[in-house]
Amino acid sequence: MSTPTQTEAPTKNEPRFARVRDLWNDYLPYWFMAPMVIVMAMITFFPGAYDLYLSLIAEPTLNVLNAEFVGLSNYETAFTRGGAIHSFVITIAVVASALLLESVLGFVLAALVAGVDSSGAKSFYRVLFIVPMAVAPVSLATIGRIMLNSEIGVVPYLIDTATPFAAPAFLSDVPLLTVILLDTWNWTPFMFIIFYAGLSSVPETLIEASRVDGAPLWRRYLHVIIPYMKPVVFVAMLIRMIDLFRTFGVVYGLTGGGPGTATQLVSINIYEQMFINNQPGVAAAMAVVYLVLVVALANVVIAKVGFEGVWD
Amino acid sequence: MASITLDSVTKRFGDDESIVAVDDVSLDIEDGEFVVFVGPSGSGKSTLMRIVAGLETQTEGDVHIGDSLVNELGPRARDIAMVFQNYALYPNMTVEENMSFGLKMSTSMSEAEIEEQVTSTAEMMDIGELLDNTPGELSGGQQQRVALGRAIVRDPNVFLMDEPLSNLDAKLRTTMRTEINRLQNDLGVTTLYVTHDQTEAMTMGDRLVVLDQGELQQIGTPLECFYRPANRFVAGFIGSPSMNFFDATVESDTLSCDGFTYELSDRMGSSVGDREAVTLGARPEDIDLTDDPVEANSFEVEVDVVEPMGSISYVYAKPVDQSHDDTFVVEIDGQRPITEGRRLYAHAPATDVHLFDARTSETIHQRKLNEKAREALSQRLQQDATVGDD
Amino acid sequence: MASITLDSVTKRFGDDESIVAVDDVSLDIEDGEFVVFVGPSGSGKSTLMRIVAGLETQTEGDVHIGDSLVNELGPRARDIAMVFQNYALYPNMTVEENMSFGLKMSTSMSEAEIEEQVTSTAEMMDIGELLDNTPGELSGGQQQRVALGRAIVRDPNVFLMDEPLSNLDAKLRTTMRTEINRLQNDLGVTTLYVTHDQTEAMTMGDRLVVLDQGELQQIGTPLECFYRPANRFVAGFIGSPSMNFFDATVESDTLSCDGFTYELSDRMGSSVGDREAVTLGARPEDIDLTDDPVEANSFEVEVDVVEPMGSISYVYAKPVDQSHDDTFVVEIDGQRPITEGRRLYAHAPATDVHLFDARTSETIHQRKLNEKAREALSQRLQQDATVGDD
Amino acid sequence: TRGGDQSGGSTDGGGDGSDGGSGGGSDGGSDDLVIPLSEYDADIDWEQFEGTQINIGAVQHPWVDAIEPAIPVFEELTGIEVVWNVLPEQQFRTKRQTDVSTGAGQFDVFFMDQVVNQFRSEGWIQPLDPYFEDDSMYDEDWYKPDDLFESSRWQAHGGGYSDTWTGLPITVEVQTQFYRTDLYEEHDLEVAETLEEFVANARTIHENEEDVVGTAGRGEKGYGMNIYILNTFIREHGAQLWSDFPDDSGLDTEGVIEAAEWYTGLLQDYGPDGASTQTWSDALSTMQEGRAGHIVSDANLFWPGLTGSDSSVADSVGIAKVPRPSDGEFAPNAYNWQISTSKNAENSEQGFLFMLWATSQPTNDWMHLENEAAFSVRQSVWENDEFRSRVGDNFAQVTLESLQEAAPDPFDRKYPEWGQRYSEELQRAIAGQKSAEAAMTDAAAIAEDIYDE
Amino acid sequence: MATQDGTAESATGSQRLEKGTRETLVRVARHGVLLTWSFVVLFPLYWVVSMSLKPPGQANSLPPDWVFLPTVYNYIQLAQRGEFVAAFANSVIMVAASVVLVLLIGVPAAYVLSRWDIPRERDVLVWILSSRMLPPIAVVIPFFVIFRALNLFDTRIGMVLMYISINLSLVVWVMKAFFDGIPETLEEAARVDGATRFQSFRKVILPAAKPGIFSVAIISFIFAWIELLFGLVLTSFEAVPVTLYVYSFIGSRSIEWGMLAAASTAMIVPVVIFLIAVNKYLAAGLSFGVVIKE
Ligand SMILES: Nc1ncnc2c1ncn2[C@@H]1O[C@H](COP(=O)(O)OP(=O)(O)OP(=O)(O)O)[C@@H](O)[C@H]1O
Ligand SMILES: Nc1ncnc2c1ncn2[C@@H]1O[C@H](COP(=O)(O)OP(=O)(O)OP(=O)(O)O)[C@@H](O)[C@H]1O
Ligand SMILES: [Mg+2]
Ligand SMILES: [Mg+2]
Repeated sequence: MSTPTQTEAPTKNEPRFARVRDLWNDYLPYWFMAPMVIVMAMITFFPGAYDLYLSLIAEPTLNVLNAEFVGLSNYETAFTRGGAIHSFVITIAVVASALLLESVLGFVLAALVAGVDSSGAKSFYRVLFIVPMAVAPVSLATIGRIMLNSEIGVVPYLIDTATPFAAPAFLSDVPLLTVILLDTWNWTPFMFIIFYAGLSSVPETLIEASRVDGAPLWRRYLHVIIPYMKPVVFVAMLIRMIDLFRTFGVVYGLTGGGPGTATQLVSINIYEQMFINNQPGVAAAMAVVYLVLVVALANVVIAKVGFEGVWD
Repeated sequence: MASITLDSVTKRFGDDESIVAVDDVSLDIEDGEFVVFVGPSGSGKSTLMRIVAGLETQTEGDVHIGDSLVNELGPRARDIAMVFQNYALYPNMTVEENMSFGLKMSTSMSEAEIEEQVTSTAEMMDIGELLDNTPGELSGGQQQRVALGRAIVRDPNVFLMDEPLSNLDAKLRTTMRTEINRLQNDLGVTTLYVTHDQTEAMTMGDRLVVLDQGELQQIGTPLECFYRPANRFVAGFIGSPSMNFFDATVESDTLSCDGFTYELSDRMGSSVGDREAVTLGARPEDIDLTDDPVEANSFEVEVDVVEPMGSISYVYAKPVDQSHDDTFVVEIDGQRPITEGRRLYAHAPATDVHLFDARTSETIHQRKLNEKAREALSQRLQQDATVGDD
Repeated sequence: MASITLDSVTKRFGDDESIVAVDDVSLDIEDGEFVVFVGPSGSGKSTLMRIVAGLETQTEGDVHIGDSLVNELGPRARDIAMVFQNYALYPNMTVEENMSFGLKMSTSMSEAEIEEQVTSTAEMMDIGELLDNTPGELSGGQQQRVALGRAIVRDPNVFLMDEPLSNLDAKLRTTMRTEINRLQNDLGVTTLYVTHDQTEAMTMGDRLVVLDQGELQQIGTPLECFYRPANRFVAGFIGSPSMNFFDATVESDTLSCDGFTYELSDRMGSSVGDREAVTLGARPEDIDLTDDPVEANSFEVEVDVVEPMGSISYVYAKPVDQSHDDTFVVEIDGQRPITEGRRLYAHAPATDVHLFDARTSETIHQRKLNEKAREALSQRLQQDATVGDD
Repeated sequence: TRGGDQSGGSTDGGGDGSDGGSGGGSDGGSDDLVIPLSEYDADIDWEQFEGTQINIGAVQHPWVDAIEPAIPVFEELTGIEVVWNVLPEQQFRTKRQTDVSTGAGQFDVFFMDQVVNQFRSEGWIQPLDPYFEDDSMYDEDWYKPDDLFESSRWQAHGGGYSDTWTGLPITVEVQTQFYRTDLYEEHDLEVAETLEEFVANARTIHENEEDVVGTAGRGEKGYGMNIYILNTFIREHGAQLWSDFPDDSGLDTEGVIEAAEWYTGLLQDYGPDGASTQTWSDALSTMQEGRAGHIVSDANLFWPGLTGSDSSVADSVGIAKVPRPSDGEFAPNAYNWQISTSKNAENSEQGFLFMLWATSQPTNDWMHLENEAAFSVRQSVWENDEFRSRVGDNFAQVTLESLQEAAPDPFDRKYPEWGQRYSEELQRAIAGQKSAEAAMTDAAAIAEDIYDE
Repeated sequence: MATQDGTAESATGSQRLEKGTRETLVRVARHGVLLTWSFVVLFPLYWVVSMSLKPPGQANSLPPDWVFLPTVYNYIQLAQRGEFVAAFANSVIMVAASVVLVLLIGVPAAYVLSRWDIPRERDVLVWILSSRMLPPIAVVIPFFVIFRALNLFDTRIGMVLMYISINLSLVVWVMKAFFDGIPETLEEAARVDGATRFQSFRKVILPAAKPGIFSVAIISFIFAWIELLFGLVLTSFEAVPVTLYVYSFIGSRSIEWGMLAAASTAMIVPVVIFLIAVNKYLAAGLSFGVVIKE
């Protein structure tokens, strides 16, 4: 588009507030960006800077002059006693597997729903499949716990009675898997709805071309439809990845990070450092490392996948 | 390679099947034939082609490709290649991948064989050096060639092409037209081709299939459709500018048109029979404009607009006695100076006009052809002229 | 209504401004004139039009509309209406809202006035009964009419139309072409029109602007560009099928082409001067095919392909002595029977050929016109023929 | 986060299902107060802060429900308006910590638990002794501090880590044993007094009853979770945490290891699948649903839940003292909630008056006699016949005897941190990921490492 | 898209099947999978709802009481808790306001990011996304500090701001992608028609982007609606969101299962209502590709 300084001044019917209106329109991108930038600045710089500051001092104080800077010792604590490495590994494992599972499941469901011919059934599935996202984390964790309870939970009961399998003790035997599955239940809807909409943007002729080319169904998706939807897949997965990284409430409510530290995600570790151990510096140090890591990861993903494969 | 037979194919759309896109069309296409579908927008050309491709399932009727009934088969099983109007290149694949995709999907050829075939086809299509580009980096003409190449490399039973050249500029279109013609001749693959373009319709096909509102109007060689139109619709649709039509009432031996009368020749008279109203049709190139009346059927006209086209000009004129404002078109030599507003005499020789039944629109009288043209035409006639040849 | 002046307008794209889309174009368009931009794909037609619209800002040069320099003004301030190639109808508005949007935005007319104007324009465009539909519910032709109606209803200073008819079928295109012509005549609004279509280019514009690779090739009436092309590019671009070109070396009074020689007439000889290499150009309709050699410049050819078009046929032939396979095109009467493979003699009269400098591609010799054509042409000539008229 | 709308002197009592206002207490009161103001006739200037307001940060706890109807009494008495912030424990902790660590001081009075010394050493908690010494605020004769359980007073002094009052205790709970009387009858079992007997009982039920496990108990980690149960058995095995503070955590001593082995073994053998992740609510629900024969040891405050309408075995639950090792001492674990005030609180004095009022004998009596409370920190209540007949003699007697023998855990300033890690280790042991011995040895190392800075 | 895999392909084996049979098979398989997932989705939801309708003591009984006499006791209780109803209303107001505002702030910015050449666009995009990267736990205390300093603590405005901060990055990213798919000629046409830049955005582009807007609206609504931590730390009386109230049924020595389930169910209701209301826009919503058929 042309430069934002090209004026809009009309030659006829000059209204009274023309000057104001011209200012508004001539600098429209600035006006449009400004509120977003202000809000963003507020919600990114301050907490980021605060955490960085906190991670470098011994005792939390808002008075910078009084602060006792201790270098990287909080970071050291985080990575030794704090078990940060373990948490990062666990987190990455959960993020990777849940992301994969939710993406695949979301996509398959979206593709299947898109192919439903009755519009009533389509609407039904569409609404239903989004609802799990709307269950409050506290309800999900608390009621989830009781439903998964080995002794009195309905899920193990159903598995034991209605299937040939024996239910595992979800929270103690397979805690990571349980966390991943619950997150999948909870957040596949997010992927579903975005993929669903994305699917409807694939030009019909492209699909027809691949049918004429003799591609079987799965190859059509793999080679034609998914590549075409790359931007959708990309944005959805990126956002979901970032959200997964900071997953907290449901997991904390479900397992508290246990048994032991089996499900101690970084966010849970940060919480415990902060609110149980009363080590805000260590918590902040972990948060800073975490932020750097995720920003770097996102940057790489956006640069490598986004700008080199999706948006050009 | 295969013949194609459509047997009473009907396709209806809509929840209540109220939109009839294709209406009881039967068609025999021989092995290796090049058939062009023409007709106005919405006449069902694309739908018919998509039914052949298996992308759409006919509501009624049968489709045979080669010896087999393919009603139940998906496109994958029909061994066809299709060129889409908007190319439908896979945007995320390189040209090479675009071209090899079909081979990978539908044959068990080895990588090396595929590569060889793609490369040689690409050379043939003159896109050899574009193999590593993606479609987005190509110009329209190049994309078009890739789309064609993608179809050709498959070496299928049937080519289907839906307005493959419509997005190209005139120059490129001429080049590609010749190229496709040459290719089809070389490969001998049965080809269905949809076009809006008169030149393509006239020059490319062995036969034309003229459709209107889903109904078959005429099947025949291009010249047949041009010189022996089955009805007023075909007469008007084939040829550019269109044939001029004049509604007339029959008064013994004379046609009384708005603005002039036209004396029927004996041959015409017998064609008219006892009809009371007919339509007189004369192509722009068959009407002469003279400074003085030359014949009984001359009538005075006023020139409305002159469109010079270079070697020819189109003159829009209307009979001075006409009660309304419609003009008819005459094609004249491009270097002949005629100014707007001038009065001249128009004359359409009795040998060159067509007559149509005013009610059914059927052709009741065809123009005469000179000996040599008849010879040439009959060489190309694959079925008998439908009506009233002399 | 307003005149438009472009003064050394250049537009470069790309981060490093490496893509020159428009290269130093100067142009004076008079008030009420209908100017058609033609040129191959990527030649900068759209870019130039968008610069006039204010949708793109030129890198260098000035644009005046009427008396005012509009470099700094946005499209809103320029009081123009534009028809986009892809219609760009507002998908969420009805036809009526689409048409009234511009009036609401740019005038202070009352609701009632707007409605009246929209209704009457819609009637004129024959879309009166579609006013409550949304664009998605319309066929291509109807959408096109709405797009045109949306421009017309505005009654702007300038119309800009970027290939407005390219998506229509041949019949509809003819109708709409006439309609636009009539409208522009009636309204007298300065109009810039981009097209790929030869017929549109020849018949619609008062003047043609021929562009190639961002550079202005020629400005002139359609006939001027046809009969007096400024260079080989224009000669080849205007006219369909293209002019045939034969590369030739000059040997005293003879042109030595591949496959035949051509004796220079005196007039041609003086045009050639002391050049060593020239290009001979002859339009398909200016070449005769005869059974026997008729003149010194006749040469034997073999017919390769015949494309019958109805009233005319195109014959692709090549000199029998030629060392390569390229053919040239000859236009013959549609009823003349010529079969493929036949040998004939071709002959391009010395009066009808063009000569181009082989190096610069400039026209060095224009064809002769007969008296009447010259008269007609000179009426329409608005500037002196550029080179070598007799 | 109960809003402040209970305040304002209305008499409808707030809370759910409370019929406060009944009973003789209201006879002499002015306009329908549940407790007559005359009960508060002490040498204290109740009205010195009239017109102010205090904000109480509280945990979702029966104490809140029990005292709410009486709040108008306090408001009438002092002219101080009371607003509440009631949250579940974990959420409350987050909020409390945010409040004190940023110096916001929103809460004038807040619930205090195992973090008392952590908070104290951060300087977030305000010692109450200056108020006790202020004559206008405190009247020892009227308050009768000696009526408070010894252990409660001790805990209010930071579990022995503080010379000053860190807050006033409001509730006390003690570990008791719950068992199914119907199953005991059916299998002809005696209530266990020793750990060995308990295991035998659990085994009998576990092996003979389909769908019923021998015992339910907490396995989930958390400094107030599984180790809260284990600590009883540790003490009963004669071990002591922090035998040498801060150098020897005592977690790897024989007694601790034996206790841990016994508890993990019990849960593994006769507990539910996945016992390592059971929380108190799982244990409670399992018992309520009749799917467990016992709870070996958990808060006596489960009693209402186990015998109330949510329980399908309400009529067949018995309560008894927690078992002890055959060669060990009976030494149950008591746990107090106290209320404290922070350094940054704006209305600490008003807060103190509130604490005093809330824990005073008249208020406490009313809560326990006229309302439905059963967690009195005042011994006199447990001996009160009216109270005993309301809550059941057995429950009261078991609780009283337990409380008299009870010792709370001393929560040192890094208790949350090492306690959390210690509980993680215990959880691992319960889950069978490592032996109890290894777990406790590791826990000891971690705990000592945490102090070794 | 709708028909893309509607017609079965010719696995050689199935070629011989009757067409009708094959279509039925495909349909059965499709609905089989969808119904299976529906069950997976529905069962926990059903369980929560049934829990809320069961009489006390039956909530967790096993084997489950599949048949029971439903009682609305819990809902009546819930409705009688003035605080719950007030917080519910409060949440609806705050979340709705935040959704409106986040769209007002985010959609225009996304438009600019899509249409103008922004210097260092990639960094800007990463920066925007970074607001989503820190766990709320790590930012809530700094926010608490600012909120107290700015007197935003325990105000609805403050909570609305927080909700905006949760969703802004999502809105910007998704809407940018969406605008990318809307042909630029549309607003060029509008500008040539005499619309100002703003008018062309407002009257032409926004309506065309409606599906995307509704889709991000519903997602934003959900994200804000289920938010807990900020509500917990940054409010105490005036601006308490309903999520906190769902917690209030978890006591320290008992959980009111029926009430918890009833409150959880009540919380799903507005989302479902919203979903049904915008359902028709979700069909094409978030479509990153071509929205307009040309
Ligand atoms: N999927 C569909 N649903 C409903 N109607 C359809 C569908 N496809 C085509 N039609 C209708 O069927 C008729 C024939 O359409 P078809 O596309 O075959 O025409 P066409 O001859 O190819 O036209 P064009 O020259 O414009 O491409 C039209 O009226 C069209 O509106
Ligand atoms: N926004 C742009 N950025 C970079 N290059 C551009 C841009 N717009 C146009 N160009 C380039 O400028 C040249 C002229 O483009 P333009 O669209 O004006 O051609 P055109 O004559 O209208 O072609 P067509 O007939 O295909 O519409 C082309 O090479 C094109 O690639
Ligand atoms: Mg079509
Ligand atoms: Mg263009």
